Amino acid sequence: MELYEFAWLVPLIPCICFVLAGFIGHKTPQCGGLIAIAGAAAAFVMAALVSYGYYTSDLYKAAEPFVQNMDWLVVGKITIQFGIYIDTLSCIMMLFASFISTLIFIYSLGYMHDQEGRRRRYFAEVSLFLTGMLGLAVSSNYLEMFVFWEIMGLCSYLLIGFWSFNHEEAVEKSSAAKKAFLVTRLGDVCLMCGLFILLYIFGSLDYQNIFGSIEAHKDDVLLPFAILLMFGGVIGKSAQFPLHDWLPDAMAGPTTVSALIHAATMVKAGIYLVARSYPIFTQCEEAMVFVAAIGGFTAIYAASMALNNMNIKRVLAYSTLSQLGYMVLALGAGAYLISLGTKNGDANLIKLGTAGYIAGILHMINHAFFKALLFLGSGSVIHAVGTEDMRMMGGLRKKMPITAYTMLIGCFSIAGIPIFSGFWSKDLVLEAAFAPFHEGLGFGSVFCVLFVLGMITAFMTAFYMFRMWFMTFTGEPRGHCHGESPKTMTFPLLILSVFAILSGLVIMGNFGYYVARSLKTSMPTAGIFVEKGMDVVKEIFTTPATYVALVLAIVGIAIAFFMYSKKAYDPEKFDQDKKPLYYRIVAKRYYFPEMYNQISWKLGYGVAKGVEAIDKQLIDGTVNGLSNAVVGGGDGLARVETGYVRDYAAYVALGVLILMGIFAVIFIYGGGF
Amino acid sequence: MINMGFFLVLAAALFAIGLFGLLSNKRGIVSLMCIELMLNAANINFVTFASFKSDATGQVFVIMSIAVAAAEVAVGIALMLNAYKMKKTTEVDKLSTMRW
Amino acid sequence: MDFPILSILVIVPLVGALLTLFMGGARAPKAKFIAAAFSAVTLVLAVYLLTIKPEDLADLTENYVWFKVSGVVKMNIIFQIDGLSILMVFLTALLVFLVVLFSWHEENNANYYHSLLLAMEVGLMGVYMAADYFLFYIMWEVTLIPMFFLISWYGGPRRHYSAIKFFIYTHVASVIMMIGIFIVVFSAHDGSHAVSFAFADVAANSALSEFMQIFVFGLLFFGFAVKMPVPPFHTWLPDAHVEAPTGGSVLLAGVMLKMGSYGIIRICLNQDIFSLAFGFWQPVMIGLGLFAMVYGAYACIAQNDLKKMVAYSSISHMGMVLVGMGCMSEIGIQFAIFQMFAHGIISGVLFMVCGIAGHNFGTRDMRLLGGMAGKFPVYATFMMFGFMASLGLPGLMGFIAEFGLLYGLWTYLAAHSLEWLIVFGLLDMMLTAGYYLWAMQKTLFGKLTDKIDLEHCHDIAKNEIAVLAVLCGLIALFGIMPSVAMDFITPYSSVLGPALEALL
Amino acid sequence: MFESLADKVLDLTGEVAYIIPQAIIIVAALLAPLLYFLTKNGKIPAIVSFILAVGAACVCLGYMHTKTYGTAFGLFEFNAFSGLMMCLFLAVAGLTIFVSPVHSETTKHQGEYYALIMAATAGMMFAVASNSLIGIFVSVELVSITSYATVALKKNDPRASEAAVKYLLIGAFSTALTLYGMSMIYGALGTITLSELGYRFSEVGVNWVVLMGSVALIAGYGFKIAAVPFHSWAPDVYEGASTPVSGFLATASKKMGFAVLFKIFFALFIFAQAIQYQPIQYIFAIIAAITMTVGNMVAISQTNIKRMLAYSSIAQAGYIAIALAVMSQYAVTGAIFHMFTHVVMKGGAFVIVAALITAGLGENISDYKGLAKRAPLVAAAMMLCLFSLAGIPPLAGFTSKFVLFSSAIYVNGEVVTEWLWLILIAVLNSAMSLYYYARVVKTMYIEEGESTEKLVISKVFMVAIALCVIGIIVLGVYPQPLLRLCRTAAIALLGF
Repeated sequence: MELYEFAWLVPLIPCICFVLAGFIGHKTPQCGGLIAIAGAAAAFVMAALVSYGYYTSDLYKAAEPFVQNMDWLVVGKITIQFGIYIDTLSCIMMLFASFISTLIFIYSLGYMHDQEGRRRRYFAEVSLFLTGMLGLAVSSNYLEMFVFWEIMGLCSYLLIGFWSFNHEEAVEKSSAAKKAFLVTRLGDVCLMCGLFILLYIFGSLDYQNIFGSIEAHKDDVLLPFAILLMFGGVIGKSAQFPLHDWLPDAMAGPTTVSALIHAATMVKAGIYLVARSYPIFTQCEEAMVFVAAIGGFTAIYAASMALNNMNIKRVLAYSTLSQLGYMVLALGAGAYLISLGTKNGDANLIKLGTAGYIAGILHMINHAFFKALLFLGSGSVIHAVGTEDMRMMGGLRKKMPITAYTMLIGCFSIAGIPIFSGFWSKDLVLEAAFAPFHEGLGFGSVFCVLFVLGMITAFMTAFYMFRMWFMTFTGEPRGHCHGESPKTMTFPLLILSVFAILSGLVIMGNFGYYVARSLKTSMPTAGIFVEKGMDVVKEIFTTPATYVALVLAIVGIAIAFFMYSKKAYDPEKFDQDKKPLYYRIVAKRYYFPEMYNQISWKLGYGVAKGVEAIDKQLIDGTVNGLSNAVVGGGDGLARVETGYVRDYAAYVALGVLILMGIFAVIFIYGGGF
Repeated sequence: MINMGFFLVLAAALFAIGLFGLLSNKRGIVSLMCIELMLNAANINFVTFASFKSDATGQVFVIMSIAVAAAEVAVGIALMLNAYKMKKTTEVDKLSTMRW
Repeated sequence: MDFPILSILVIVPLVGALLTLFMGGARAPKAKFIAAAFSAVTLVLAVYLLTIKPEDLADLTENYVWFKVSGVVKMNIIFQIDGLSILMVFLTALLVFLVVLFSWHEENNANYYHSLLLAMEVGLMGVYMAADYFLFYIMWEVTLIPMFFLISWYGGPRRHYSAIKFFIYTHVASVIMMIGIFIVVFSAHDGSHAVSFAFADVAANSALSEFMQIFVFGLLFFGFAVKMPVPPFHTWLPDAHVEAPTGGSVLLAGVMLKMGSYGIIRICLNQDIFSLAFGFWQPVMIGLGLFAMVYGAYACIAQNDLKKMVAYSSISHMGMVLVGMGCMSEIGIQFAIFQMFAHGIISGVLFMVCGIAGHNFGTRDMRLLGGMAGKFPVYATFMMFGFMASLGLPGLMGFIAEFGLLYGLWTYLAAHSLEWLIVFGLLDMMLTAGYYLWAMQKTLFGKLTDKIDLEHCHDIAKNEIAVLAVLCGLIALFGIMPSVAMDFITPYSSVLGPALEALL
Repeated sequence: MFESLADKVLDLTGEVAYIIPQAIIIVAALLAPLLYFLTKNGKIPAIVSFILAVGAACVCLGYMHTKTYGTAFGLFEFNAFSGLMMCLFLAVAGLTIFVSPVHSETTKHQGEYYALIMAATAGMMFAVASNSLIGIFVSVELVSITSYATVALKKNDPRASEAAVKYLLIGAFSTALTLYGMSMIYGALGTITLSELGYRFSEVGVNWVVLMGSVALIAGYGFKIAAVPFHSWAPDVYEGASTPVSGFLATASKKMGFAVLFKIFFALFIFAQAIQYQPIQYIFAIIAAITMTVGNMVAISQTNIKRMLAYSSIAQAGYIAIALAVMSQYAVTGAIFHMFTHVVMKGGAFVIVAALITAGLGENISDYKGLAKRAPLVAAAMMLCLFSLAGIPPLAGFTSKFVLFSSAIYVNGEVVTEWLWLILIAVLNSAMSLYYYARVVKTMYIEEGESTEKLVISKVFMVAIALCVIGIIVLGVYPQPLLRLCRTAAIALLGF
C-alpha cells in the first residue's frame, strides 16, 4: 500500500468531524471547535502524506495520475464513477486548502467565542465545507467534482447566513445568503449543462477518459458550448463578471467565513476547474480569449469598486474579485497559448502557455495566503472595534500591533512589492497576458488591452489596499478598541504572514515543474515544457514590465499615504453632497445590484404572478366554470319540470314529434317513399 | 269506394283531437275522456286494418284494449275522487305542488 | 411460489383497515397501535421483497382467475412485482407506516383516520402490483375514497370544496382512462374465448391500427396525466393538498401522484401495444413535461401558503418525471422511476414540515412567519434539509434524479437538434432554487415574527422528529449511494428502455 | 332432483307449467285482501305474499336450472330471459313486501296494497313472458293500472294523490300512444306475434308506417323507463308515492319497460337479422345520451332525497338504454346485469330512505346531517349504495357499468368506434353523478347535525338493508354466476 492510496481519507476526515460536531458538538469543549480543528489538521497531515507519497512514487515520474474508482451511478449504458484522482494539482489544492482551513479554524476559536451554542453549527458547517473543498480536489470525475462543488455552495449559503436569524440584521444577512446561492446556482446550472454535453460527447465524465479521448472528439460542434457553459460555472463560483455581485454581499457572514470560503478556498474552485479542464479548454482558442477577457475585465472592474468603499471587508471582497480576475486572465491566456501551440506545433508558445498556467496556480496559492491573512486581520480589527466601517477606525497600529504589521505584510504582498509573494505571481500573470501580443498572435491586440488593464489594476490594488491600511491603522483613533486580539487569533496571523512573505519564493525552486506535471499528466501529447525556476526569476527581473508595474504600485502606495495618512489631499471632499458622477456610480456598484433585482424580480416574481393569475383565472376558472355550468344547467333543466301535468304531456307529445321528424328526415334522405 | 285511408285519417284526427284536449284542458275528468278518445283512435286503426286484411287479430286486440280502457277509467276516476278528497279539486293545474 | 407474499401485502392492510374501522368509541385511541402494527408488518414484508434478487422477483407472481364468463370477460387477480413496482411498493409501505407514526397524536375519530390510511395502502399496493387491467382499474379507484374522506373529514376550512373537486376531477380522468382500457383490452381479443384482462394476454394479442394506438394512448395518457398531475389538468392538486391533513398530503404527493407516472410507464409505454403511437406522443410528453416543470416552478414563486407552494413544486417535479418518460430511452425511464421514488420520499418530508408549520405555529402563511429558525432550530434543520433535497442539492437524492433526467432530456434534444430547449430544464432548476430559498428566507430567517402568537407555538414533537429523521436519512443514503435504489431499477429500465429506443 | 320434479310438474299440468310462477303471484294477489279482511292484520298478507313470491322465484330458478323452457298457450313463453327477469321482479316485489309492514307510509289499506303489488308483479312477469304485442300490451296495462292505485295508497299525504293523478294521466296518454303505435305496426306488418315481426319486416322493407309505429312505441314504453323527454312524471311520482312503492317503480316497473323494449325492438330489428337499420340505433343512442345527461344534471340540484334518487334513476335508465343502441349480445348481457345491480343499489337506497322515514327523519338531504353518528350502519349502507350507483369499484354498480359501457366498444367480437361518443358521454355522466352522491355522503358523514340522538331502525329494515349491501358487494366482487345467467338470458332474447 502506498501512502497516496489513502487519499480518500482526506475529505472523509472532515466529513466525520462534521457529523461529530453536528450531533455531539455541544457536549465537547469549544462546542465542536476542537473537533473541527483536529479534523482539519488531520486532513492536512493526510494531504501532506499523500502528496509526499505521490511525489516520491513512480507515477509522478511517469507523469501519470493516481486514480482509484468505484462504480457510483449507472446512467443508461454509462457508469459514473466515484473516486480519487491524484496529481500535482490535486495535491496543491489539498495542501493549501487544509492548511489554511486549520489556521482559520484555530482563529475561529477566538473570533467566535462569544457565539456560544451557535458555534456547534458553525464548526459543523465549516467542517462540511472543508469536506467539499478537499473532495473537489481529489475528485476523479466531473460529476463527483460537481457534487462537492455544490456542497461548498450549500456551506457558503449556510455560513453567509450564519446570522440570518436571531440577529438584528437578520433580513439583510439572509438576503445576502440567498443571493449568493442563487447567483452561484446560475453558474452551476450552466456547468451542469456543460457536463451534459461532455457526457454526451465523451460518454464519460472521468477526467482520465475525457483527457484520453479528447483528440477523437476535438472537432465536435458542441465542444465549444461545453467549454463556455463550464466556464459559466467558473464565472458563478469564482465570482467573475457578470456574476460577481454576490461576493461583496457575502461579506454578511462572519469574517472567518469570508476568509476561508470567499477568499482562500471556495472561490478558487472555479480557478481549479479551469486548470483541471485545460485539456478541454485548449481545444478552443476563441473561447479562451473570452475567458481571459472576462478575467482581465473583472480584475479592473472589481478593483475600481474597491477604491472608494468604506467597509473594510467589502474592500477586501472587491480585491478578491480583482485577484480572481488575474488568475482567470492568466489561465485563459495560458490556455490560448497552448491551444495555438499544439495546433501549430510551436514549442515556444506551449512553453509560454505553461508559464501562464503556472502563474495562475501560483497566484491562486499566494492569494490564498495573503488574502486569508488580510481577512483574518480585518476580522481581528472588527473583533476589536465592533464595526466594519473604516471611518470608525484609525490609529489602531498602537493598540493592536500584531494585527497591524501582519496586515501590512499582506498589503505589501498583494500590492506586488518584491520579495513578497504577490510580486512573483502577479508579474507572471501580467507576463502571460502580454505574451500573445508579444508573439503577434491572432487575438494579440485583445491581450494587449488586457495587459494594460492588468497594469492599471496593479496600480489600483496598491492604492486601495494601502488606503485601507492607512485608514485603519494610522491617524487619529476614531472609535474605541478592545486592544489586541487573543492568541488564538494572532497566532494564525503570524503563520500566514510568514507564508505571505515566502510562498512566492517557491518559484525559484522546482515549483513550476511540479505544477506543470499536472498538465503533462493530463495532456501527455502536448509537449509541455517548463523553464527552470531561476530562469523564470531572471526573466522577471529583466523584463521592463516588471519595473513599470513596480513603479505603479509604489505610486499607488504613495498616493494612498498622502491622501489617507498625511491628509495632503483630503478624501473627505468626495464625501460632500456633490459627489462626482463616477464616484456615485462606483458607490452604487455600477448599478449592478439594482439591475439584478429588477431582472430577477421581473423574470421571477413578475412572471410568477402572471402564471398564478392564469392558474387561478384561466385554468382553475375553466374547471370551476365547467362545474358551475353543469350545476347551473341542472338548475335550469329542473325548471322545465314545472309540476303541471299538462306540460308533461306536452313534452311527451313534443318528443314524439321530434322523433317522427328525425325519422322523416332520415327516411326521406335515405331514399324512402 | 271508401278506402283504408279515410278510416286512418279519421283515427289520426281523433287522436289529434284527444291530444289537443289533453293539452288544453285543465279538468281532470275531461283529460281522462280525451285519453279515451286517443285509445279509441287506436282501436279504429286496429279495426280498419283487421277489416281490410280480413284478419281477426286486430279485432281481438280491440276487445282487449276496450277492457283495458274501462279498467283504466275506473281506476282513473277513483284517483280523481281521491284527489278531490285530499285537495278539493280535480283541476290538474292545481295539482302542482311537486315540481323542480 | 410457495408463500403468497404479494397477496398478503394487500390483505394485511385490508385486515388492518377493517379492524380499525370497527374500533369506534372508547377503543378509538387504541386504533393507532393496530394501525402501526399492521403497517409495520406490511413494511417488513416490503423490505423482505427488497432482499430478493431482481431476477427472482418474477417467481413471486401470483395468478388467479377472478371471474370468467365465457364469451364475455375473464378477469384475473394477478399480482406481480418487478423493477418498476418494487420501489413503489416499498415507498407505499414505508410512507404509510411513517404517516401512522407521524399522526400518532391524531385524536379526532382516530380509528377512522387510521382505517382510511390503511385502506389507501390497500389500493396503492394493488395498483403497484396489479397485472390485470380490471384489477388495476379497481385498485386505482379504490384509492379515491379514503383520500376523499381524509380530506373532507380531517382537512382544512375549504375541505368540502377541495375533497369534492379532487374526487370528481380525478374520477373523470379515470373513467376516460377506462375507455382506453376497454379499447386496448377488447382489441386484443380474437373472438374465440372470454376476453382476458391480464396485461400479458393483452400484450400478446394486441392489434390496434396506428390511429387507434395514438388515440387510445391519448385516452390513457389523459387519465394518468390528471393524476400526476400535468398542467393544465392540475388544479385539483393544490386545493387538495392545502386542505388535506398532513398524513393525507404525504400519501397524496408521495405515492398517489406516482400512480399516474407508474401507469404511464406500465400501460402507456408498452411496446407491444402502442409501438406506433410513441412517435406521436413523445414530443407531446416532453413538451408537456417541460411546461409542467417551468409552470409549476413559477406558480410556486407566487404562493404564500407554504403547503400550496410545496404542492406546486410537486407538479414541477412530476413534470420532470414526465420528461424522463417522454424521452422513451433507457436513461429517461431509469431516472423517471428514480425520481418517482425520490420525490416520494422528499415530498414526504416537505409535507410533514408544512404540516408541522400549520399545526404547531397555527399558520402556514409565509407572510406571517419569519425567523423561526432561531426559535425552532430542529424544525428549521428538517425544513432546510427537505428543501435542499428537493431543489436538487448534490449528495442528496433529488440531485441524482434531476441530473439523470435532465441528461436524458439532453440526449433526446441533442438527437433531435433541439438543444436550446434544455434552457427550460435549467430555468426550472434556477426557479426551484429560487422559490425554496425565498420560502426559507421568509419563514426561517429574518426577524422573528410578531404576527403570530409565539407563546402557543410548540416545538416539533418526538415522533415527528423520528419520522423525519428516517426520511432524511433515506434521502441522504440514496443520494450518496444511488446504486442501492438503482440496482432495482436498472434491470427493468435496461429492458424497456432499449426496446422503446428501437421503436423510435 | 330438480329435473325429475320438473318433469313431474310438466306431466301433471302440461302447458300451464310455464305460467306457474305468474299463477302463484296471482294467487297471492287474490289471497292478500282476503287474509287482510279476515285477520285485520297487515302483517299476515305481507307474509303470505312474501312466501309466495319466494316460492315463485324458486320455481323460476328451478325451471332455469333444469332448462325447462316452453310456451304456454302460444302466448307466454318461459325462457332464460323471461325467467331471469321474473326473478328480478320477484326479488323487487319481495323486498318491497318485506319492508312494507314496518314502514310508516304503507299502513293504509294493507289488503289492497299487497294485492296491487302482487298484481303488478304478475303483470311484469307476464309482460316479459309474452310473445305477442297483445300480451305485452295487456300485461303492461296490468302493471300500469295497479301502479297508479298503489301510488295513491300512501297514508295522509296529499302529495300521493297528486302523484297518482299525474302518473295516471301521463300513463294513460302513453298507453294510447302505445296502442296507436301497435296498431300501425299491425297494419303495416299484419301480425302481432313477436317472432314473426322481424320476418315480415324484412319482407316489407323499411317502411314509414313501421317507423312511425316504432316512434309511438318508443314514446309509450319510454314512459315506463322514464327516458327523456318522457320522464317528467317520474320525479313527482317517486317523491309523492310511499317510499317502498317508489323503489318498486324505480327498480321493477322500469326494468319491465326495458324488457319490453328489448323484446319488441330486437324482434323487429335484430331477431331475424334481416334488417340492418342503423337510424333506430342512433335514435336510441341519442335518447340514452340525453336521458343520462338530463337525469344527472337535474339530480345535482335536488334537495329531496327521493327526488334525487328519481333523477338518478332516470340517469341509470340512460345507461341501460345503451344496450338498446348497441343491440349486441354483450350489451344486453351488460344491460340485464346492470338491471340487477340497479335493483340492489337503488332498491337498497330506497329501503334506507324508507327506514329513515319510519325512524322519523325527513326526506330532505339536509335532514341527513350527522347521520353517520346517529345511525352508523345505515349511513355506511347508504354510502355503499350511493357509491355503487356512482360506479365506484369494487361495488356492484361499477362492475355492471364496466360491462355495460365496454359493450359499446366491443360489438359482436370486434372493437368499434361508432359508439365512442356515447360511451364518452356515459362515463362523463358517471363522473358527474359522483357529485350529488358524494354530496349526500358528505352530508351524512362530514356535516354536524343538530341532533345526535341515535335512531331506532327496525330489525326488518336492517335485514333488508343488509341483503342489499351484501348484494352490492357480492355482485361487485364476484359477479360470475349472475353474469353467466345474464349472458344466457341475452342469448335467449336475441336468438344468438
